[in-house]
Amino acid sequence: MADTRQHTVLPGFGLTVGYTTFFLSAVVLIPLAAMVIKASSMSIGQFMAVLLDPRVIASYKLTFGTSLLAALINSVFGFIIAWSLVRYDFPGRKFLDALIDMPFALPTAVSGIALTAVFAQDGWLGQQLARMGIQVVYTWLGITVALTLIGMPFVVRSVQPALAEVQRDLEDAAETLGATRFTVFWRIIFPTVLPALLTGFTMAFARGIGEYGSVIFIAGNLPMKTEITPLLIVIKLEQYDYVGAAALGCIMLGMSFFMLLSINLLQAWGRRRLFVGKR
Amino acid sequence: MPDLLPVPTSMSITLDQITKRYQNTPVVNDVSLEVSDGEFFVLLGASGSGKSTLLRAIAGLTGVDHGRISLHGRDVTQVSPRKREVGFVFQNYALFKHMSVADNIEFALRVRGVKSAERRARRQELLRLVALEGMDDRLPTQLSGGQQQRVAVARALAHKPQVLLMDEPFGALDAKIREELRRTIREVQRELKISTILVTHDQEEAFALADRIGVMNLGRLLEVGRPEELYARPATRFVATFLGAANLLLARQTAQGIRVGATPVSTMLDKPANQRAELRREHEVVAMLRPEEISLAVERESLNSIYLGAGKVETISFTGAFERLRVRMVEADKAAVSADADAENLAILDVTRTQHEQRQLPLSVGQSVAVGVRRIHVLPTPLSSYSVYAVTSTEADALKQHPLLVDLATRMKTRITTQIEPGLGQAGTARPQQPLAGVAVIAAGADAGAQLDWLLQRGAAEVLILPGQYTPATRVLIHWTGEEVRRATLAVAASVLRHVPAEATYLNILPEEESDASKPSGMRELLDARSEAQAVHGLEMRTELHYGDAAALLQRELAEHTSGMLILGVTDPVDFRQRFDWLLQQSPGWPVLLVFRSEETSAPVRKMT
Amino acid sequence: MSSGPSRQLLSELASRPGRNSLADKLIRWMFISLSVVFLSALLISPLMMVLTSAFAKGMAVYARSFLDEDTFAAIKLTLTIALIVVPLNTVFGIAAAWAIAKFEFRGKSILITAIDLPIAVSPIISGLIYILLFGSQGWFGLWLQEHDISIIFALPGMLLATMFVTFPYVARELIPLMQQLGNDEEEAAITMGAGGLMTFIRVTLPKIRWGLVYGMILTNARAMGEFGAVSVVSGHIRGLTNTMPLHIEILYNEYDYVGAFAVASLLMALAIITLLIKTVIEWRGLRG
Amino acid sequence: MLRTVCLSLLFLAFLSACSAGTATDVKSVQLLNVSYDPTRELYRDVNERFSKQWLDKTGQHVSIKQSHGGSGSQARAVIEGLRADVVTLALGYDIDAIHKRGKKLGADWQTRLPDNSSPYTSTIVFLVRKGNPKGIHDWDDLIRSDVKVVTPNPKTSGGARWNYLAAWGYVLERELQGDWSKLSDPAAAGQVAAAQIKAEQFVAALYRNAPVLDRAARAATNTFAQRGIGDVLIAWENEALLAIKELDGQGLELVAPSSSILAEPPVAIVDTVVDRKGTRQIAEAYLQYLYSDAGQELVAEHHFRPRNAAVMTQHQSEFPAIRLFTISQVFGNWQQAQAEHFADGGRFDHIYTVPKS
Repeated sequence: MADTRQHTVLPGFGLTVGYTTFFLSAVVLIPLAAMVIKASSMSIGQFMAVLLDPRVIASYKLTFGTSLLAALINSVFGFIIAWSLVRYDFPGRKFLDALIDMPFALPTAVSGIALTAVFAQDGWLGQQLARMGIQVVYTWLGITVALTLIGMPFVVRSVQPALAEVQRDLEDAAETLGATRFTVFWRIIFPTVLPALLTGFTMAFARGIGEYGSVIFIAGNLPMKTEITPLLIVIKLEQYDYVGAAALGCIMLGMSFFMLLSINLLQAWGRRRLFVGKR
Repeated sequence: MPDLLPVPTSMSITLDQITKRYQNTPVVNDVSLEVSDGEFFVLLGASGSGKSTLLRAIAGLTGVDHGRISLHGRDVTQVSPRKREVGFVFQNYALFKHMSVADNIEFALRVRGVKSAERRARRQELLRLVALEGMDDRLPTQLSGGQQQRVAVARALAHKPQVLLMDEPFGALDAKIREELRRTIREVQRELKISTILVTHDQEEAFALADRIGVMNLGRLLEVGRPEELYARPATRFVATFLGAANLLLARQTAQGIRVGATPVSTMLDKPANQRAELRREHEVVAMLRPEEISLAVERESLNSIYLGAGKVETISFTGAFERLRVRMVEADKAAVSADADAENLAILDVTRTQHEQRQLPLSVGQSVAVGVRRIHVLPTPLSSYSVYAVTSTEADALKQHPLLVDLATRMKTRITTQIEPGLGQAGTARPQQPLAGVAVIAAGADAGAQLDWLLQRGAAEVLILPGQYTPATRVLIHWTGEEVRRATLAVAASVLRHVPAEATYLNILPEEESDASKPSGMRELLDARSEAQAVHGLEMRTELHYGDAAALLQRELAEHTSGMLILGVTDPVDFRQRFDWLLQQSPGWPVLLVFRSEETSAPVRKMT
Repeated sequence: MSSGPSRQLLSELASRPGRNSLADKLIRWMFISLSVVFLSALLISPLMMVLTSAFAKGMAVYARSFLDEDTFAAIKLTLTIALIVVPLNTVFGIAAAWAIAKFEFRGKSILITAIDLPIAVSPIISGLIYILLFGSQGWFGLWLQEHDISIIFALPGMLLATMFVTFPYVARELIPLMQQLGNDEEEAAITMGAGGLMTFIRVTLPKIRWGLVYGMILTNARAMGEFGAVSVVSGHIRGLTNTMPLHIEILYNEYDYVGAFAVASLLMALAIITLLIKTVIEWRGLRG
Repeated sequence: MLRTVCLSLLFLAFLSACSAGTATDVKSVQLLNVSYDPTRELYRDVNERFSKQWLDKTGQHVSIKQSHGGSGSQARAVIEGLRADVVTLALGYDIDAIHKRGKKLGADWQTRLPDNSSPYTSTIVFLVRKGNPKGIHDWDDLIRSDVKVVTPNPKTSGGARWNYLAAWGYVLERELQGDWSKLSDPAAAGQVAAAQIKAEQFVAALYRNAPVLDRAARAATNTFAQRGIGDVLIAWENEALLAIKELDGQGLELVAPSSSILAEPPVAIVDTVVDRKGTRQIAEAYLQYLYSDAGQELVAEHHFRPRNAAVMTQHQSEFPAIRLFTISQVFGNWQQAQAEHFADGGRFDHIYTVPKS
């Protein structure tokens, strides 16, 4: 089915692909290439030294760990939220639905400052948590909270349409066949929504790895403990170590690219699996 | 495969007065039905007729607002779909796309914790049954539409359901595959002897599959019967036209028999005894002529059937096995011919002829022919056509545009004629030659009383009084003032309700002082009325017993509900004018259909003030 | 874009036998309250925090924060950037969506990934790359300096950084939409003799308009709210290259908490307005 | 394809259009002062007074734009092309970097203006909570296990480096009995080495008490005052005095340690920029103004220690008496201090990467 479209009568292939490639190159690819080339002025040894510095490795662990955790939290709660928004009608549903996009729109610095204020030991929620002996701000927990906020819309907005599209017929069919609600969910709905959930998860994860503005306020920034990789890039820059910064940037870029590519392949796979033969 | 057989009982599906509403509008309206064991029942209806909703209600996919559903004697009205043990086949297959064919079919068994060896055996058995052996590991997306639907059928049968429900299972398939799959399903059903209800909008499909067909329209189950019976002797215009082409003609029932136009075409009818009384009353009826029952000849003498009139061939088209002709009746015979609401088609008859007939008498366009009819079926409906009565043409036009009237006429596929009577409502005008035809329609208002008297004087039997303000009726109240008019009122009500998406309630009102003494008889009357409505007219209705003054009670009942219609059987017009004059005054804003019969002979009321 | 369940569906589900069980109600109640609690803790409480801080010293102080000249300049700059970036990215998004949704070609997956890339790239990197390109030490630095053109630490650099960050939103919104809608109508128009542009304007655009507007709204929201990337290339010159998010940080650092959160509340208001527009659009989209 | 080319040209044209260089006008002139965080309030007043004075003197309008941020990142922005006429940063090291990496000013910049080009000085002090509940009086109290210290990250904040060096210098001073000459005396090498080890242990203990390392000095102040984190904030003296004034609701108190470092924030003209723009004259006058009596008075009002002895005496009471040592006394110069302590793999990194024993 791949080549059916090559013979389409639609015009504009050259123009749009050309323009897309040009604009993409000008705004995204060439600048990113500048960074890669900058980093490539190091020798392999120097490059590895930057990458394998214990502080850098500690920051990877923190960044990836908290991003992963936040993405997991978002997968669970994002799914619950999307489910509630799609399947239930309750007062304030529209309000919550509109609010989901808020983290996109709010400056990350404001989110960071506000979250820090809320979760600080004298903050609204921080007080309660402190009573339970949980400290959020300036720990990895705080970073997770900030990344959860940043990544939440990605999961909800991916899952929502997929959930809305699950054919009611499938659920009805399963139910007439004797499946319990749990079975219907686990065997029918979940597998159908899984590609979308994975997409949302990966987007949230990828976004979390790069996040800086909101994290910087709530993270303690203690070397080896609460220092995220983007902060290390900033520190390298402060020391006029452009090459080192570019090297770290390249690693993060590579990770992002890899993750996004896997999402896109995943989506293509999902489409093929579920929709081939229906056209 | 003895283990595939379901446990035999006599009635496997019993529906009792099922009603389902969406936003207060009934989409399934008082449907009762019994499907016996191993029967293949087809629910036939246009889209939006409520047939799919009814099917989903049987499966438990939607709840009902009223009524009971039993499967094999078990009341399942409140049972969740997963415990109803039904098999359901969806129009778009609803296969689980992420599971293989095998997993799809085994789903119901897996859910029930059946062991894998047993599952596999059952799966292979089913795949053989639907002729898909060896497809176990395919994904649904790798199958054609027909194969997918076969898998869906196999899946629905996996857990040995008590009944099989199919919702337009062939809707998404092309003609050839459809036929093939139809055969498969019929075979599977026969082999398993599983009670089946299939929903479709395709009458051909219904004829091909059904042991019995039920036709639904506007949420009501209009008629149920064996295919050939329904085709030959439908009770309603809707079924007559829905099950195939039909020429509907307005005819007159006289003491001598049926007349179409000037031609007496004798009776050829076998009316049930309880309608004999109606036969003696001269009135308008609707006659159905199937196109294949019409014969054509060069001249009247060579017809070997009853002569209907002279006509001219207008178009001829070839459809393979048959030739389809349209024949325009010549001027003289046109007036009383067609019951069609569309004036253009007034004098046109559809005719089909077999190849054999074609060879015997080749015809060409423009040729004059004698038209004969081999068989006429008179519909038992008392509502044949509508005649709007008004003093001026402006009033008549306004009345003709009334939404209820337009709705009724379109849905009944009948016509509305206009009678401008300057003397309407004035006493002393001469009597007409013959009784008025069809239902007389007048506007509610101050003059309505006098106009009603005028009409009654001229032998009107049914009078529809339309208010200016009108919201589509969702509730029809039925009441009669004396037993003499019961049968006629029920017949009229049944006819109306088949064309209005509203719920029917019969009000039996007994005088207050008799309440205790008459209770048993009041209840009996109610039950009698209901069973008669069901048996004779196929009308399902609620019944309510009230005590008090009928006029006052009705007035209160009408005031409580904003949208509705009243069907009132009247025996004594004088008494009616005294007690119910307010009904004619527009005040309730309800359309009122009055049915006048005075004696057991059911002759229309003629005595006047 | 999504909407809630249809009323008819809900009523059918509610009427379904065995549906209104205690367990069902419990799950429903649990899901809704979990959603509400989660969103309250994570989303609503910070927003409330912003609002309470903004109004901590009363309405008058709040209103006075906007009279400041630099605040005004920051608002103006932010709107200017949004006004330039949104149309540019919209045109790009449409072109990209057309190319990707309507045609098959090799490297499509890579192209989609490249378009998505800016979402996943750290804002720090998005700023850094322009420094490496246009900074004094960068590829074009010397040439730019000789011709007296400033890109970074001036409007163009901030535009570029914002454009980078908001790059994928319109395209991301349109690609799946156009893929789903298929080519039939466009092909019909072409066979009827319509030109490419005509086909797009008369056939495609009406179909995708709500998705397009939603993409633009997201782009706009993100463009106005971007902090990290813009911060790197801004130069932080008061009244000149400070956008609202940067100005918020400055005010905050000047211990002017009311001012900082007042500006933040303004951004929130802008976001809410755009989200409201979105809701209205969805509503109209559902009808139309 | 043609359309593509047109569009791209249009885009480039647009880019260049909105970036025309600053036009120089005799009647009005614009200066850009790139400074670090704690000088916002100072330069707001200086700019206002100076432009008024300049207008009176020459009839020329001057509008001075300010840019504030971390000292290091501000220096980097100037190197990368931010067109600052003057830089007023926290450390000489940062201006040195502008010379070395950006070649935007001469190597002799520090000698062009009096007092090492530092028109004002400051030092490092402590801010504690009202009533000093933890009883913090000197550096030694900061390494107590019950004390939480708030200080920014020396990697990203110039002020934080002063904090670090002040603590280090305090220990050296104590160990060497205040005799700085021992540092260059080969005979005392053993004693000095032991002192350096003591100092590193001390600083390590101090940072172990820090729950958070903010990105910049102001962020640290906000953390301490707004979030209520920590028992003591190590801060610039001027920052501490300003914070007490601005945040008087928070209940903060200044504690002066027995000895601290003399911070000399330098100022300089960026040669390449003023020459291109033709603003050298006014830029020089602007920096000179800081040394004038009026300028020094403003400096004192904003809690910086003025260089002018007369002005200093007048404001003596506002500044706590602290024994002060300088960078050059203790660490040689900024280049050496940076390389030894703050570069990657330096002593600061050592504190965090080597597990504490």
